[in-house]
Amino acid sequence: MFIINCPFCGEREQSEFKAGGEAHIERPKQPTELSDDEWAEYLFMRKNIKGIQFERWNHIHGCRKWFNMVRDTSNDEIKAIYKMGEKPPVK
Amino acid sequence: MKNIAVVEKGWIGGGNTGRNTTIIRSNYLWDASAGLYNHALKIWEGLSQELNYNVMFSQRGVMNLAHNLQDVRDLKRRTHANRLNGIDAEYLNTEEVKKFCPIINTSPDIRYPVLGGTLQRRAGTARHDAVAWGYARGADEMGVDIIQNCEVKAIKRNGDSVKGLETTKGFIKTNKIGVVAAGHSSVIANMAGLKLPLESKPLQALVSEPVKPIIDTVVMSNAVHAYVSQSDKGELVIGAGTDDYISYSQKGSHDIVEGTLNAILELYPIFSRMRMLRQWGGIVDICPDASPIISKTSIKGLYFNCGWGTGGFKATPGSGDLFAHTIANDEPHELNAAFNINRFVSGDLVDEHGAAAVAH
Amino acid sequence: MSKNLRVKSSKFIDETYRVSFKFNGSRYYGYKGDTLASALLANDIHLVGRSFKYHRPRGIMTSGSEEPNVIVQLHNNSDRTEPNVRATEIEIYEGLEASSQNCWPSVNFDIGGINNLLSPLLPAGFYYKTFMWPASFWEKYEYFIRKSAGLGKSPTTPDPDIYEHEYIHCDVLIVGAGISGIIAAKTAAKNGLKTLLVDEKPNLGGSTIYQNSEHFKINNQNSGSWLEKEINEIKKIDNLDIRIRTSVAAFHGYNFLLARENLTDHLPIEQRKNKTRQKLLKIRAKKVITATGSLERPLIFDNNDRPGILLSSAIKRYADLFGVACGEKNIFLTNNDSAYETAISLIQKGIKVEAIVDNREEIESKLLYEVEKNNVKVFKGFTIVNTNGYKKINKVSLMKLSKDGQKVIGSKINLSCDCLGVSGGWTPAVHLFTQSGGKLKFREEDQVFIPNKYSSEQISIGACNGDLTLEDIIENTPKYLKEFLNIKKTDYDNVEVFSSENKSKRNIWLLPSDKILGKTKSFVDYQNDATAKDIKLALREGFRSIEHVKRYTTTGMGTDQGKLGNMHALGIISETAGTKMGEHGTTTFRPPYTPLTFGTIVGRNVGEYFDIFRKTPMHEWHLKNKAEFENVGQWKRAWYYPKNNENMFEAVQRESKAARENAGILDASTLGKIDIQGTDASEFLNRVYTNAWSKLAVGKCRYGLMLNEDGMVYDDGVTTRLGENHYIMTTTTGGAANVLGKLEDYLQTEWPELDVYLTSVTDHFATISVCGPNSKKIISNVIPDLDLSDENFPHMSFKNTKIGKVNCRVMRISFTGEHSYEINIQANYANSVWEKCMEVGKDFNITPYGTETMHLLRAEKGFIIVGQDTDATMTPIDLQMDWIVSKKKYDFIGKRSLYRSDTIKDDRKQLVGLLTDNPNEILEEGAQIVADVNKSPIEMLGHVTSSYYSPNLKKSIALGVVRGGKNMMGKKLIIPMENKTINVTVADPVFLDKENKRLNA
Amino acid sequence: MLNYNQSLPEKKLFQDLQISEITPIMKLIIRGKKREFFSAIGKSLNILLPVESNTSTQSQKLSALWLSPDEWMIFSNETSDKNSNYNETEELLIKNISSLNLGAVTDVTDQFVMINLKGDKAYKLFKTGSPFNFNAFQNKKGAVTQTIIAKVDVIIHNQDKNDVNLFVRRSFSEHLFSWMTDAASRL
Repeated sequence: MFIINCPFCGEREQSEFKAGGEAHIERPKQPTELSDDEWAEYLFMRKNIKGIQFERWNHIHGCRKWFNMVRDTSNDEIKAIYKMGEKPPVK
Repeated sequence: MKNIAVVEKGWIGGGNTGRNTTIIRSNYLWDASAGLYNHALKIWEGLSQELNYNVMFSQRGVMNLAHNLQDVRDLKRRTHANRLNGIDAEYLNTEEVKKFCPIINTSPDIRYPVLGGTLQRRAGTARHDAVAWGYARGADEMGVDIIQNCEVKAIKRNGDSVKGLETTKGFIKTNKIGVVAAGHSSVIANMAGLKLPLESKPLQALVSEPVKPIIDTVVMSNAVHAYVSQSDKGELVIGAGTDDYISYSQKGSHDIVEGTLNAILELYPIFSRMRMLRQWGGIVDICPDASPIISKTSIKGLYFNCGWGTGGFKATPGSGDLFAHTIANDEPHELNAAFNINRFVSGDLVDEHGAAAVAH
Repeated sequence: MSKNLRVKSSKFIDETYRVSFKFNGSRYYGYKGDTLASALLANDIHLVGRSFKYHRPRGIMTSGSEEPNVIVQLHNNSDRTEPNVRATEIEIYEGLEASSQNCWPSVNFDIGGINNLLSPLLPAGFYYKTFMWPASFWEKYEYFIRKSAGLGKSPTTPDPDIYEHEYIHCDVLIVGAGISGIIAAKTAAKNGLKTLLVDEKPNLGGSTIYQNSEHFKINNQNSGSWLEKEINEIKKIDNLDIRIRTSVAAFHGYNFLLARENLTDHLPIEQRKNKTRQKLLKIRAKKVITATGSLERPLIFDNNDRPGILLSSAIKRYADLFGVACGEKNIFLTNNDSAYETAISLIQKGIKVEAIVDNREEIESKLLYEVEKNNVKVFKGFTIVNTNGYKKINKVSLMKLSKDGQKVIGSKINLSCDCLGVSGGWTPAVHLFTQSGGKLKFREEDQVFIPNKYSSEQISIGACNGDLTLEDIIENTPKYLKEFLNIKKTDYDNVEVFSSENKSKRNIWLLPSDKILGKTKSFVDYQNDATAKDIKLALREGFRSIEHVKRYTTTGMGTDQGKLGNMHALGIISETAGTKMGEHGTTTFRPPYTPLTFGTIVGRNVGEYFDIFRKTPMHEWHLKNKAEFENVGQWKRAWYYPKNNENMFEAVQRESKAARENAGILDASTLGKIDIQGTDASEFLNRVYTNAWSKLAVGKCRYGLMLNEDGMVYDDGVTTRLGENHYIMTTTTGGAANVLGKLEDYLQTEWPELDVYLTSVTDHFATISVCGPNSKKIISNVIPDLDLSDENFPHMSFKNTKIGKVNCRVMRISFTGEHSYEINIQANYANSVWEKCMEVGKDFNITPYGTETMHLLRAEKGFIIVGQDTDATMTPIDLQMDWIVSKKKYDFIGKRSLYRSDTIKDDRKQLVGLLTDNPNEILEEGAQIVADVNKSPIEMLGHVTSSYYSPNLKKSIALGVVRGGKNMMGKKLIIPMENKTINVTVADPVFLDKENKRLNA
Repeated sequence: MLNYNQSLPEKKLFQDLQISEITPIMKLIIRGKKREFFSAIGKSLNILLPVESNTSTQSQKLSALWLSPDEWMIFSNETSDKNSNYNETEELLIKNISSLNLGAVTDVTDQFVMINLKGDKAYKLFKTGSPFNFNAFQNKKGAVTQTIIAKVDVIIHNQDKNDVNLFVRRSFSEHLFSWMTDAASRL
């Protein structure tokens, strides 16, 4: 059970949050112009990284805001948290 | 095929094999899944004799419970489909559920009363360690090299074909690599520059202290989320759903364990004074449609058998058999043709969400 | 009958408070403060249980949670029964009834003991090699294996007790209130930190608190008295929370720990009523200090499991803390100084110590002199090779150890005794540390694993950190604390210690015997009957990893989780394989540290609190009017309202007819409602729904279909344009939270440029839906000011209005195909409006209907229910709802997926109507649909999603999905049931009023 | 005339703890990001919206709770007339906020049930079901948090010492109330 430092509400228990998978997978601006392969890449294909991963979380039982997290998925250590639209901290 | 090596980072059976709740069933909804899992079930039925190793396959039946009207519809739909696919399946009303497993609380006054259920009598459990050891012994006798404590570091390619594996114990030259790395499938895929439609998440299970026989079947519930059986040692073996975040740490959050036992006590209030003896986690690789991948890839000679999510153990003999076929012939067997990676591009998914007891 | 072995008064026992209890049906007495084990020992009872596999007689071996043998069933056949309770942990109370487990007919004569004689036939892993032939017989074998499995018996009635949770956030958590824990607690708390100190025992002070020997002194007082003063001091500190009888079960990441606080298990049963039995403490600590001490090791030799063989430290604890002698003729087997401490303590109390058998050849210790002074024979360089006595030990045989310790030499010496204390040195209790993800290192000199790398803000101190002597604890603990808590000094920086103990130790994992290994029973795991022989067998069979050996032999898999034997298993493996300790891995200690009651984990979330139940404002009315309820998500929805013993079918037929012929009223309050505001609200809806929204006029309503990005139908509902930049969206009941979450996700992450705000108003408004030919008359009576003419208030529009002085909204929308109104009113007035409708409606035959009738009515009209007529594989095209998919819009969620090679196929499953040849035959929802029953394998084309008998059409109707169904209109298909086949015809899914005449009637 | 039915029919008294629904209390959710939005609120309501997270502000008539960087709950300090749901504040804000496209204003008077807890055991009660760390919160007058109790979403407002407001969605309120009073009976 993590402690997550919501960029808006501060440190809260993991129970208040929901994970949203890999971050920085931008929805294509022109989906109709993509091939089936390219669309599948966006829809389903994931890096699913073991190690430093950039991912999305939602403070669903708090301020309802989405934010990004850098987490080492091999040991669950949270390395950084930053708001949507902010640049990820350099690796 | 000859000259086969199995490379394992840890020890055999130490991954999800040794961590799962050992449920075996084949009552899946879609034709493709039914074919796959029933193929496995048929092999299970003679596996101890085939391996000359008692895998303790115990056909004590698996019951799935319905707790709301949509559950009833879904389970009936599945029962009809199973029957037409030649898979034994019975729909039980509440009284029949109670009769088959008397310790379930079937009172109409509980929060989510049991409205019915399905039963597959040929389903059951097996001893997970014995399966791994029995297969290992069999493979060893046939000349397969089983190399433990040997971690794969890189997949070497020659253009679009594989040419070998770099491991902690040295280089292994080969033109065919079958990856069966469960939760770590994506890690291996990334070595070859592939992305898979997988997310690896923690799945937890627990056992109680051993007690004298109290439940002689396997009961799964989707809406009241938990499943339970009793091992030959007397432990209640309990499992439930995954966490929602990606993790390779083999731990999960306590909320999941608590929620699981919460469901257990709703259905079996008599277990309140039982005690949890041991709890552990594994890493499961989940596909968006809750069905596995047994498939060639865009790289020649590289094959993946993955995406089994929370339910790979039940398919073990079948998935191995079909994967071997796929590798040997460089073409899928008709039973695993539907489980190719390309389905995520074309959209022909095998969506088993409704049919698995675990909401992925 | 039995002897009284209470030899000395103890201040920890209240001898003025006698407690009677029953063990195996006989009545015994003990005192308040006794554990069941100490009380049994005081009554000279050692034989308490039988082992798991061989049913060997087993006695009390330890004095704590590491006990492998004496696990009992409490209160057999009562609702408070509990299996596998360690007699060493349970405190006795008036009325306690305990009985031995895993034996029949009794612990003294156990039929299963025959397994002991058969044991050469039952080696480790024997199950895997036998019972396979003939194949069909496994079931029968298994039946017998299962019967002999298990230890205690599961309760068979619900638990009468109450459990609770408590969340605790503290600066410092200290686990273990032994001497180092007390030092840590005082240091942390006095430095202003919010501190929590927990200990599993009923009293503080660990094993030091009863230490009153001249050989161990702190500041020139005996260490027990010194510690007692410290304890009295810390009890006065405000910011220090002390919880006794509290055992930490799990140490998770981010310093999240779970502990069980036992509140009533020590009380007489009649005092437990309405009290919380156990609390699960969910502790989040900024810093954790683990001070869990160490566990004494047994020694592994032939027949080392007889009743009367105890850990030396347990004998000391029983004598010093409980005033109980474990035997009258004691012998010790040791490889270190600890047994001497026990011997001295016994001698002081006048208990006879016959001999000490010491593995060590050369011993330099003041304690040795003290013992020898008291005429105790010390056998140096000896070991025990065998023991005798079936139900209790009566003899030991010793032999001299060879120089290298690998053999025994010389002749055998036999000594009689009634108690054997063993000490194999100490194992730091690193369980919690490793659970937390810490990495261990191996200390060669005394063969222990100690903490090396921490995974969070924590330290281990005292014995669990490898400081196994008093001097080391006093010297190192303050040092560690200062660094960890970042403080300059502690109260313990200048404490003086005096100790007579010598640290020397001669560690032999498996003591040699004069017999070959195959002939010995040297137990490594007492509960599971795993012997040294089994471990070696596993190695011979090729198992190398400790985890393999463990699983193959079941070593460490018992209810004690190998607290005593795991180290020896590792030691024997490395000795046999000739490798270094730790090379085969250390076994993982998994939570919980000691077994944790399910009830405690679940807390109060049982029964009515199992899950949230959500109620609409009219819930009481439904109850009063005898509604049956359906669970929809967490909501309780009125399902149907049976009248005069109607069954569901009859009630639904009546309700359905009434709604079409007169008027029906439905509580639709559970539908999700999202208030959408902002200048980009229309654009937002364009992107989330498949159809177009910009041109919807203010005051109008429109049905929308929402897809997942994979193109499959996700949710639906009517959205109303309240103002230029203001909409209210309706979602399905079950989907409400997810839809809002999904929309927020898109707004915040994909389209932050849109000026749109979403606010849930699901609970603010209750929704009352009145439909049927009389609905207009009813509404005009309830809201007389509202102009209900079609010109002013056409279908798919809304009006702001008032009922009395209360503002509300009325939508003219319909899910039944009837002329229909939905009143959205603030929840607190809703019941009153509902009652008003009922009252006014009386003259117009208004009938309340539930969800079942709603489903029937909409099916007559061919309206889908997301989740019933769709699963996650249906596109709007599959539903034959092409009309709702805008061709003009550039994009919307899921649009691209509709054009994938498989989703554009013509022969996908498509929604159709189905009519049975026999109009009275009602199809089963979920039944499969085929074209040809003779085909093998049979090809399933689809399934029935919704099916009803329509009282309005006077025939059965069904919706289903059929492969290529779009082009099958009028085609005959077959529904193969288990015992018959039903013929159906594919039909238009709209069965009633395709022209929508009723809507405007 | 319509009858008014509050969600929780009774108040419960325990030793050192009283739990009761306060009603009718006007409540609004207001949303906005623009600078003009803040000044318009200030001008219209004579209250400064709290911009610091987990805090609240108060005027004589109204309290404003921070919920997120662009979301606040405003509630009246006094109960209103049960016979009418006319909402003067909402009307004012629609005029000065929504119709000028500065932000959103939504009436949530009956969306949330306001439960007041008086007595020093309130936090002890919360700790049996909420993972939130109340250590600093309970000493900070005006503190606000959104969290979960007994798996139910709640907004908690430290109004004063031993005086706490809890807001819960109406459909959940009976369940939570029952759960809380059960716990309180054994505190």
